[in-house]
Amino acid sequence: MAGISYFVRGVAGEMKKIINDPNAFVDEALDGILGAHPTMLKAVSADRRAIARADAPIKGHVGIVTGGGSGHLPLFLGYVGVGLCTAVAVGNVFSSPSSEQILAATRAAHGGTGVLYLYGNYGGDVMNFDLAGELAAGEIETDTVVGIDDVASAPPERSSDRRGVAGLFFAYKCAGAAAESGLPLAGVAAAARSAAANTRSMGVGLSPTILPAAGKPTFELGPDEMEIGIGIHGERGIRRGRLESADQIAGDLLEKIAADLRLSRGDAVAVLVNGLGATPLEELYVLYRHVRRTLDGMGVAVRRTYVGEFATSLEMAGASLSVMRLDDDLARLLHAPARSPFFRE
Amino acid sequence: MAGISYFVRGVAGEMKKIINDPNAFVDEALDGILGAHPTMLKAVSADRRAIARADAPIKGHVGIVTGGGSGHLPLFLGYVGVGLCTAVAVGNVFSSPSSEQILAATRAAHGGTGVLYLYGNYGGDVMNFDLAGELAAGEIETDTVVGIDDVASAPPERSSDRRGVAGLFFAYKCAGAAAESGLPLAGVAAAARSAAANTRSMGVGLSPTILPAAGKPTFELGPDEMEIGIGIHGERGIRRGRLESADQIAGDLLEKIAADLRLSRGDAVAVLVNGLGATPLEELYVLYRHVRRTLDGMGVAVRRTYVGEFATSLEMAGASLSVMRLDDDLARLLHAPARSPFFRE
Amino acid sequence: MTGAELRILLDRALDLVGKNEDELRDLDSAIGDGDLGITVSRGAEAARKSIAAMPSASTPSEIIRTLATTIASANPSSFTALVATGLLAASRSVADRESLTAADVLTMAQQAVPAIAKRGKAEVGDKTVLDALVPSVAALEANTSEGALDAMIAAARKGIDDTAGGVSRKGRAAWLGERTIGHPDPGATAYLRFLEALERARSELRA
Amino acid sequence: MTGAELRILLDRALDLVGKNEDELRDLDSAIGDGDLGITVSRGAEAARKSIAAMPSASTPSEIIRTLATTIASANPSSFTALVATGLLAASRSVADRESLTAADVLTMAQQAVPAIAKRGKAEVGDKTVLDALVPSVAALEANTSEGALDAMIAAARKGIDDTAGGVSRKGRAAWLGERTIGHPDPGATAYLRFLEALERARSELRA
Ligand SMILES: Nc1ncnc2c1ncn2[C@@H]1O[C@H](COP(=O)(O)OP(=O)(O)O)[C@@H](O)[C@H]1O
Ligand SMILES: Nc1ncnc2c1ncn2[C@@H]1O[C@H](COP(=O)(O)OP(=O)(O)O)[C@@H](O)[C@H]1O
Ligand SMILES: [Mg+2]
Ligand SMILES: [Mg+2]
Ligand SMILES: [Mg+2]
Ligand SMILES: [Mg+2]
Repeated sequence: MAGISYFVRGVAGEMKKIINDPNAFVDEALDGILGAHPTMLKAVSADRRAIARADAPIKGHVGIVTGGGSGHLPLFLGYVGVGLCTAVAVGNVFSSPSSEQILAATRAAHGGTGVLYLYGNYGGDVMNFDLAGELAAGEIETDTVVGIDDVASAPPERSSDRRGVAGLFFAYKCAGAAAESGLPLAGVAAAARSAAANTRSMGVGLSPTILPAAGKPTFELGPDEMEIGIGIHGERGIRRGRLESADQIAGDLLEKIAADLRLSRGDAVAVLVNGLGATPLEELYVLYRHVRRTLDGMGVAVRRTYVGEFATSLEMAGASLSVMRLDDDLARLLHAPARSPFFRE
Repeated sequence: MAGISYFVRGVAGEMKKIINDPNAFVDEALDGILGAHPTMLKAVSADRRAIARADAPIKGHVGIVTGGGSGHLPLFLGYVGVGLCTAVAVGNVFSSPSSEQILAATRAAHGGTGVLYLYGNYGGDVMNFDLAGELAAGEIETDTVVGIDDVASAPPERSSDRRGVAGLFFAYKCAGAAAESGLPLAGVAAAARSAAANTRSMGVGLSPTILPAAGKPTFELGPDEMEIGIGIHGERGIRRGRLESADQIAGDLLEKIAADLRLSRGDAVAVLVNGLGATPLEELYVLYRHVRRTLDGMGVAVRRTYVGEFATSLEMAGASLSVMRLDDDLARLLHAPARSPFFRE
Repeated sequence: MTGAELRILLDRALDLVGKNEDELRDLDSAIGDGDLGITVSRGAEAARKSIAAMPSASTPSEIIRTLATTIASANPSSFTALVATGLLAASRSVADRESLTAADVLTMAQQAVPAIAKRGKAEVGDKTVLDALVPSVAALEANTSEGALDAMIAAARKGIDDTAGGVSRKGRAAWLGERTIGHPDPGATAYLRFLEALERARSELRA
Repeated sequence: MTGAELRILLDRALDLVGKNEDELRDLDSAIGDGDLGITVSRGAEAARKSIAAMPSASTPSEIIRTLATTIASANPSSFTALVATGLLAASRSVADRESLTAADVLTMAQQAVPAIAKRGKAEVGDKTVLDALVPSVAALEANTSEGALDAMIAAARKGIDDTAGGVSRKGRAAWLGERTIGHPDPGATAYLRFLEALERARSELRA
């Protein structure tokens, strides 16, 4: 059975946004967030683009700084909190933050024992984080781990070129728990690295998204097409095909991920089914259902399940699957308490 | 400044769903949910359409049963948990559950001290809950409170005809806390009634939604139009107008709500900005920003803030605002702990 | 009419009424959510099965009760809650009867109507199933003899036609307000089709 | 060239380069996210302000450092990180100079190039700003006399033209793969426009 694509007269090709000045979109959203959660978050730069948990820096604890473009909530800002990241630098929609903003976040996160940079592998972000790290050098020790979970973005032999998508959540959760437990920078970085190394993701896009300031879609898709392996900015995936059924999509994504992770009978995993924006929660659970059945059939134990929006692409329709293979350490770190305005464990 | 409507070539009027057989959509989503959260939820009828928190019934505690059509997650099932509802009856998309399913939920929720029916004011739901209550009569004492928070759905003099929308969340939270504290049925019903009486909501729709089984949009909107006062099934609102800016929309919604609630300087409130499905979280915070500023200016204290998806309409684009006026009791109940797979306080 | 006779009649009438699925879907699509066709066809199908599975000694009251609960569950909706409510009231009113007389049928109808009106908090003129039901029961009151069913059908049809030009005031259709003008009420039509199915089933069985 | 002279030159060149906003937006729209026009125009505008606000005794190194940090912050992106990286390296290489000689300018360029390549992990041929930068600096090495800037411009333009037919291998454009064939690199074009702006500013100031 194929998936279903409906044609709607009267809504032809429109995408409507509830915004004011498109150029003020990010700053107004941040203003709303800071106003809504004053006990949990605070701005730590004059332009309010560097934001830290309210009690940062935590003396003696390693700081974790993340960042990236806007339009992906709860990524990245949503993972600043207790047991998660310490601070974030917020870029414009789908654009890197500046090295200055990252530096401000770094200073706010530094509790005396260094800072881990933990973010997704995108050119602009990498360059600006690297530059910030150089600017901080001497003052603050930094290390860097980038999320490279998107199996569709490069073949295994070039896995370090892969992009970071929703699976970054697992790295945040594990590194955040490690930092909260008081581990030194090397230990926090090792937790992040282990989480990242054991995580794979892949997504499918059903509709594009529009950048508020640019006003044009990030890509175009035929009326009954989907993009398999799409990135969270609408990056091209592995192939474009006819929209398939939920079970086929779930099966395709899991197959790629399981092969890349070399999942085998007896493994334990955490599963994250992530919505890219417009796709209803009900559909995410329909996907999860097939993923779960398939893993059960493979003899892979699902120890933790997350279903919802963890890394979005504005109003894009679609979903992604992330799987992290668990060892005892990762299982313990994943289970640790965490609390931000957007996530609670 | 007006809001922005973008025209996208190549996505003309399509709406794509990640599903299998449209007629199996609800049961497959439930299967996914039950599989994902076995420690928190359990099916309590053979058709698995009646679902209760895993530890139900709670001996000596009043049960709270809710229910309604599917397609609104986290409403209704998402509010079954500790400090929330005890059980739910799940209908087809946008359709009432049956009286049998409600009866099964009622029996599963009954801890010996009766059951409160708490749901939104929709004809089919009211008839089926009433019928279920009659079927349970003699066996289980029931009382009923319906959510009627949507100010756009009827004028103040016919407020009991109003529909229940996202503001139902406040009633769940307060009644759930009351039940968890061991209050008798009359006390739990009083908490629900007080929450409902002090809550008003209003929404704006930017795009329609498509029922998986029907395959046609619930309504049609022009390319730069919005429906002000829309219901969560796409019910017509107060007026249809040009898409406005976020600040204008927020101002309009708040004005109606504040007038109907007779909010005045010195009042304390909880605010909920709810996304209807496709609208990004960033946009919800842009709305919240203006609501918050306006309330601050009115001298109304915002004691609690909720921003996110609490009551959706599949993939509809749009948002709603709900405000509950707080007294000491409601503030305390709202603050109490709660835990479900979809909500944690 | 004995339980056995009632079962045969209902089985045939339910089979016939299910064939109106497309019409009812279209009527409900126009001013509702389009599910009434499925509600009626699935409900009828499920009811035939449940009734067939009942012990052969079941009383008319038991059969009608099974009809009620099965329809209520097959594809739940507003209409099924109303139908179940009416049928349960009807079933209760003849609980002690082994066999139904014409007077019993009238009693059943007279019990069902106010139960349905109360359940729906509706009145005649709200453009609901009541606008076919109420005049048809009035016709039955006036004439419990042979031609009663034809009179009921005529009255129901007239009730539907008379209200089609008005505004729906209850249920999902009420959300559309003025846009319902000119559309006949789907639930009332479903009731009319059931009366027609009964009439045809009766003729067939007699022949 | 003293700090005071450098400020005047940069002020005019930055003013001129900002006028390429539309062209750069279109180029970046074709194979990127379309923000390069704004990045360059806002960056240039902000840099003019910051430099104007500096003490009059500022050294060339300080001025170039301010240029770097201002551009990095005005509208952050990949390109600004690269530009800032190159300018910071250049600034450091002349930290002790009160005034710049032609040899100093060459040193600055020679320091900037590897810093940028390292930052971007890119090579010549990846169809990035390096494909204009590297040949233009080679032209400067070959000729630090009067006509150097013209030679740099010609080399940069040739580098862009020579790579337009290839595939973008770095940054956002690389996501589009084959679809980038035929499109000149936006960042390289921005660099070319800056060289042209410098050349025009210099002629104007001489006249
Ligand atoms: N409150 C009411 N009172 C009486 N009849 C009603 C009421 N609400 C709906 N109906 C009847 O039910 C029919 C619609 O049934 P159905 O399709 O099951 O509704 P829904 O799909 O909205 O639950 C209407 O045409 C009308 O005859
Ligand atoms: N890794 C890289 N190495 C060298 N140059 C790069 C790299 N990535 C991008 N660029 C240059 O930056 C230009 C795009 O700049 P910009 O629009 O700021 O990028 P983005 O919007 O993707 O952050 C490209 O045309 C290219 O010249
Ligand atoms: Mg950019
Ligand atoms: Mg229905
Ligand atoms: Mg219907
Ligand atoms: Mg760009």
